[in-house]
Amino acid sequence: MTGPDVPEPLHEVTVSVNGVRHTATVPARRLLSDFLRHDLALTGTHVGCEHGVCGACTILVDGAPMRSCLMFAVQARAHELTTVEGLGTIDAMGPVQQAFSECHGLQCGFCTPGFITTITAYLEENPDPTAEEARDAISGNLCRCTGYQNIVKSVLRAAEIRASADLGAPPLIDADARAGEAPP
Amino acid sequence: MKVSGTHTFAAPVAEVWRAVNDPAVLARTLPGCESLTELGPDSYALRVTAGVAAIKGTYEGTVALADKVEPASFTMTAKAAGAPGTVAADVRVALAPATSGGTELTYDADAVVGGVIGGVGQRMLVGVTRRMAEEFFRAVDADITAGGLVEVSPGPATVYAAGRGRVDRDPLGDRGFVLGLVTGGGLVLVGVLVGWAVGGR
Amino acid sequence: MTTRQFGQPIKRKEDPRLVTGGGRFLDDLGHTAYAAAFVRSPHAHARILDIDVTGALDVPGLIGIWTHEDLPGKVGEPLPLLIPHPSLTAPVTGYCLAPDEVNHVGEAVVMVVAVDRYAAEDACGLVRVDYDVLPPVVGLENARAATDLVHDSAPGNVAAHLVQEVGDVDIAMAAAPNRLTLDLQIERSMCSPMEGKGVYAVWDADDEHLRLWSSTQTTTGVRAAVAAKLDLPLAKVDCIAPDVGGGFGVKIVHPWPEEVLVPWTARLLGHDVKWTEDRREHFVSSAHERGQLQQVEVGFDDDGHVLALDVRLWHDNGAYTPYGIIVPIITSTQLLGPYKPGSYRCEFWSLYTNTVLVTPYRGAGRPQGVYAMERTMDAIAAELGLDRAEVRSRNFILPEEMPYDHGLLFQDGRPLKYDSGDFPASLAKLKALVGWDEFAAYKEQAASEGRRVGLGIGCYVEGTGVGPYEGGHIVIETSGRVNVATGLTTQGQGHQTVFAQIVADELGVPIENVFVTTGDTRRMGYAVGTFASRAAVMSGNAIALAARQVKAKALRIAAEALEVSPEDLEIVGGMVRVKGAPGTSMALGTVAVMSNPLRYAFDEAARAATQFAGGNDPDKPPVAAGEEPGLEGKDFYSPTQATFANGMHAAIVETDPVTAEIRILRYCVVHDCGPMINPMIVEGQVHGGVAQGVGGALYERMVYDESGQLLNASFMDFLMPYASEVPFIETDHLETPSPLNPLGIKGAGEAGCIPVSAVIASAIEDAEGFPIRSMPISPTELWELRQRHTEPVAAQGEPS
Amino acid sequence: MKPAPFVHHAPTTVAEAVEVLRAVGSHGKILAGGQSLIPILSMRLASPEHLIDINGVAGLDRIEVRDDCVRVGALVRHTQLLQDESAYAALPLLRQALVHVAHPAIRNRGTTVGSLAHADAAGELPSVLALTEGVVEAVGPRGSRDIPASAFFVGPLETALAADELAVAVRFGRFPEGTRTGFAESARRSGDYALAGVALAITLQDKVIRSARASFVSVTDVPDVLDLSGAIGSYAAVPDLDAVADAVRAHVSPDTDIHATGDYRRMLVAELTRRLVTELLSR
Repeated sequence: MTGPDVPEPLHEVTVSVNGVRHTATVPARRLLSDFLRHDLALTGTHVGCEHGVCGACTILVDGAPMRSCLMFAVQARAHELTTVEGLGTIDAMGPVQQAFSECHGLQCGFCTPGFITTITAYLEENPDPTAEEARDAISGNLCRCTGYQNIVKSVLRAAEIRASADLGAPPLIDADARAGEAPP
Repeated sequence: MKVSGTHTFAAPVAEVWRAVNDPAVLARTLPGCESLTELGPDSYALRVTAGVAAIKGTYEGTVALADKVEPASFTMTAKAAGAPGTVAADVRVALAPATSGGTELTYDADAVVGGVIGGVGQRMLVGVTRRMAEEFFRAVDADITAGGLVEVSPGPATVYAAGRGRVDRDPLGDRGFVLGLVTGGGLVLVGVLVGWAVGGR
Repeated sequence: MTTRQFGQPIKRKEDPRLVTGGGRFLDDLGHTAYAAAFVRSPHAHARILDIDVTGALDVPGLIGIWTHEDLPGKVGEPLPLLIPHPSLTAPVTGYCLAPDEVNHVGEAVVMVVAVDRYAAEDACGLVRVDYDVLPPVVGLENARAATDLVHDSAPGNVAAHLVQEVGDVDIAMAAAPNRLTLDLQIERSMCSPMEGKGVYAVWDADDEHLRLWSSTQTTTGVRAAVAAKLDLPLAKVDCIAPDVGGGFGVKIVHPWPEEVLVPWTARLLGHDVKWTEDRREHFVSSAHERGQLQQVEVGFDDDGHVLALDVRLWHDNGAYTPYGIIVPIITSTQLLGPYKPGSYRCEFWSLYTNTVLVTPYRGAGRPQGVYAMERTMDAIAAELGLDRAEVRSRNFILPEEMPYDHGLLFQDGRPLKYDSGDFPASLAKLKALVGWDEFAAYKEQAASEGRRVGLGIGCYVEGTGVGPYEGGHIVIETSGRVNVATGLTTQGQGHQTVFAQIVADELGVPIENVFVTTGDTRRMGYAVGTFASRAAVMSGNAIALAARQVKAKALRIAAEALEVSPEDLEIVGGMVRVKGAPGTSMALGTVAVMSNPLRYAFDEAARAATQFAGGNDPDKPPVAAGEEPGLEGKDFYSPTQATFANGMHAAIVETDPVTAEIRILRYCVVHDCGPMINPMIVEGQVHGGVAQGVGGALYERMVYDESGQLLNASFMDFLMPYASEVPFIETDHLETPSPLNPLGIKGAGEAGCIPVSAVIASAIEDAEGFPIRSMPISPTELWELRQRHTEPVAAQGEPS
Repeated sequence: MKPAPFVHHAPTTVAEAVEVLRAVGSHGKILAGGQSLIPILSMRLASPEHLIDINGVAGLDRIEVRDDCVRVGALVRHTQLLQDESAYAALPLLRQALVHVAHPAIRNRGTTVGSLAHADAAGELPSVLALTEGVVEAVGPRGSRDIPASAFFVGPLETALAADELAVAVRFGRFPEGTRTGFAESARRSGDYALAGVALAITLQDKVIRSARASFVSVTDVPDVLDLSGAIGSYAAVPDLDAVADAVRAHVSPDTDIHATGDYRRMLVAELTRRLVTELLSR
């Protein structure tokens, strides 16, 4: 039993994040988002609402986007987690990261990691979305800065970068014009 | 938040009046009522552990009755506070003979739900409150039918035993959170609950 | 050759870090800090009778609990009134922790510090506060009625009352051949940045030095306020804004109670303390905006020229007025937009309510003013049976009338004088973009298909780049690296990029070599803050001026070394060279070496500057009189008045004939902020603004019940739009330079959201054929409006 | 917004889970997908002392298509069911409804059975269980039992599950041949709880309507089934849409909340039904 004056039992939690195994000792109630951010110092994952609506904390659990604020660290043991840090580096950005940078898909950058994880997983399953599909794909994440237009563009651009054999020199495209496909 | 509703009792008006004005009955029938303590005439302190199965919180508060027009109407004012929030309610209750021979009770509640619960529970407050009121009335009905009406002479600081209440059963499903707020002495109950869930399901 | 960076849509320098998880936001700092949490009032208006913390004392991990009576000296005094104004006759500000009365749900009453936020919340849950609930004042109607008072010191709940008049409105109104009166309403919304507020404090006891990080829009403001509250010398306080996850106005207010209490407890405890605002706290204890009641009386001639405009505003300022009456002042002045009424009077009352305080939210009072003006323009057009764009155009201030002085006092205490703009040209662009003249045919076609569509329009002028000043500081290292600092802060506007663009052009260096720091008082102690679309104008120009100083110095030093006149030199690609003889040159880094005579050589470059390196004139001091060592420059930009950007939006909406659901089919923007430093970033600002505007027009509102409870205090019920709710935004630009500053630029940060409620109201009104007088509007409200205007078409779907 | 302390139990079999439930009584709470529960815990609207995390329980993650039903285990995530082609072939209504459940990231973790046990009148799945006359399989200390949908939903957020019972699976009933189904809802934003919604099944034989039934989202206290067979008429070519709309309006009892009035929802659900009938019959 726990009570107001009894220290909580701790659990040793070992998880695999971005291919690296990490171990930390935490109480059962530690949210996975807090575990990643504060116990493992992987602060790329952000927390915007802690009730599952905003999507800023979205990470990939076995490749599927999930809200890390709606899981406990102790539940992550058997899973392979991917955070934004695992999708590329400054010198070797992943296609979605590169597309966000090219298309001005971010402003303050706080919600961005949640979008990048979400879009990365989406493009795995839908490598060539239309503008409307791209908009739909990001409709579970809130952004207060961009008005989403350049994020839609980034999804389309990321699809092109992925499709291009040579990631270094992708063909110039008109993601800009295509982003306008959506309205009737 | 405004909630109103009606309930038809099998018993005649006088009997319902007595039941709902009897703290002993109330203590037995109020959902989650742990104790009801008389503070003075028509004024009670109460402790309610309301909630569902695992999800339950304890609320402490007071209930007072006023404007009693026997056997037709009264007003009850209740206040309670617990960890997830606060509730204050004014409930107007009217009793009238029903065409069936029983009693038609009409309640009209105006509740303020504060704290976290007030900010996030709006979507389902009304529905659940109405449901809890109904549950309370059914319990009163059963109590009357079972002849459980026992005359008690109330005095200051009298503590009425809590009833069968709802200890083991889960009145509102397993994923909600319920605050059942009540009234003693004469009363009715405003059950205020909040089952809250996010985009998820 | 270096191409000019100004005007190029270059990629942002900050992005590689932010897209790879390398951002450093407030809560990314201080993993070992203690965490603060607060017990907040559940009541809108109540007297605190008793606070009992004993239940919380045994919580494992608890460090400390404080109530108001524990706060010493200035920490326990009221928070500052940041912007006093003579008309603000009954200012009231809150306290760090409420002393004896709470005035809105969410007001902080008890502070808890524990080893982590979990434990802090455990303790908060066990603190018992007894309240005596007082009658709350909620909503403008109740505030006006003043049956109950929020503060005894504010009779009638009036914080401020202000009248400005130009011309004689009564006479002009009486003489006007046509008159209309409109009663309008606009609801509250809030900034709601994705990152809430937060503050992290490190106290160095040995050095008696406080280092403070805050997710703020003004670090110099926070620093000064905290130093004053904690009785610390300014020199012993640093304040730094790390990456900030959006601000939109709410983070310009300071000091928030937490910004005082967190450093105070850090000093008290001798341990780092951090507070990270959670989403619920942001809803009930930060700030809101927008809520106003408006009454417009307008007199006009038969051609639609406005002869007299008489406006009365009732502004809900919430429980306290730390930010003064900036918002209603802006509404009452910027209401005029691109128009020149024959006479104008605006009278407003700023009223207290028992709700979260009201401070600027992106647009800061303009969305309300534009809404009032544009609803009025549509009403005039309807009354006279004229085209809505034509009526607007007839009232425009013309380019040849610039600068145009309205004769009013603006929010910066200076005359409301437009510097530039070409409104007829903007309107022509907008009409072409949206297909204004073709719309009637489209509407008819849609009607024949049983569809209901409407076209709306809204125009605005936005005072941007208000003073008093900002500064720029530039130092060039011997490596050629150019360090730029400005004191104002960044919340996603791309300052590291746009300021680097300016410096790259001014200095002639590759943009890759330019590194910009914002919002760090260690680098620039004098600054105002980021608000009012002022950053590019103020810091952009200050940095340009600083760069010109550095350049002059570099040329002076190089000229001496190259034995030419400074006028014969230019800097290209980081090389100082002789014009027309690029072979004769030296790297800017070398000039930096020469600028700083050294005794010690710490690297190869430094050797050249040491005392035995040769080239010294023994008759002159190493640093000449009037010079300073280093290739460094600093300057400030302080304009006499604001610049005025403008824009016009149009939207086509479709409303479902049965369910009254509202869809934006097209959204068109024409925007004029003068020359654009980085068009990609300007475009992004417009998009984001429009999206917030759409939120405010169709989805967002703060739903208070009559007891002062905020009923939608979560992202589940406060409906910020997702991508699915924001239309594709079509943009066009006009670039009318401002004559007021060296770069000719105007601000662009807020523009996008300013006219959106006006435009959407206009479009829905056009689709439905009855006036829209209250915004935002939801399907359920539109449906009810239809019932009131009895709609045969919708009848089939209505309850029988 | 951080949860209060709790004891985390991670049973690996149903029997263990039930044993824990029995032992902790009403102080325990099942944790499956957690997409509704964890926010409640974080806001401290609830602070159960024990969480029985069933994510490690073997055998609960299966979807079985049977002749008369689609059986969905307690750990089947919405996404898994949504993407299951055989389940879609057997009962298209599942996918038709599941696409409306929140957003993909929530569907990837949230479970279909958890959604039913939550019994939110604004949830999509309860209306599907009702319309398919489905069954909830519950296991508790007293053994196993089947609870039909009609008895399962007792009130808003209230089900017939006892505090010590675990819903291990649900069986969605399949419709007779010739049945067309559809699901429509209207929410303020994509993925939000619907202001109103309707699940519809119309069984046709040749051009004749044999049966038409509907259940609703957000406009009734508990999901129940409205038989529209009488109202709609017999001929698929000319359904009596006005009668359908009238019947729906009479059946529902929506409340007013901060997003819409009860009257609006009543209109809306009647119109959604009317449009869905038209769509189904014109397929």
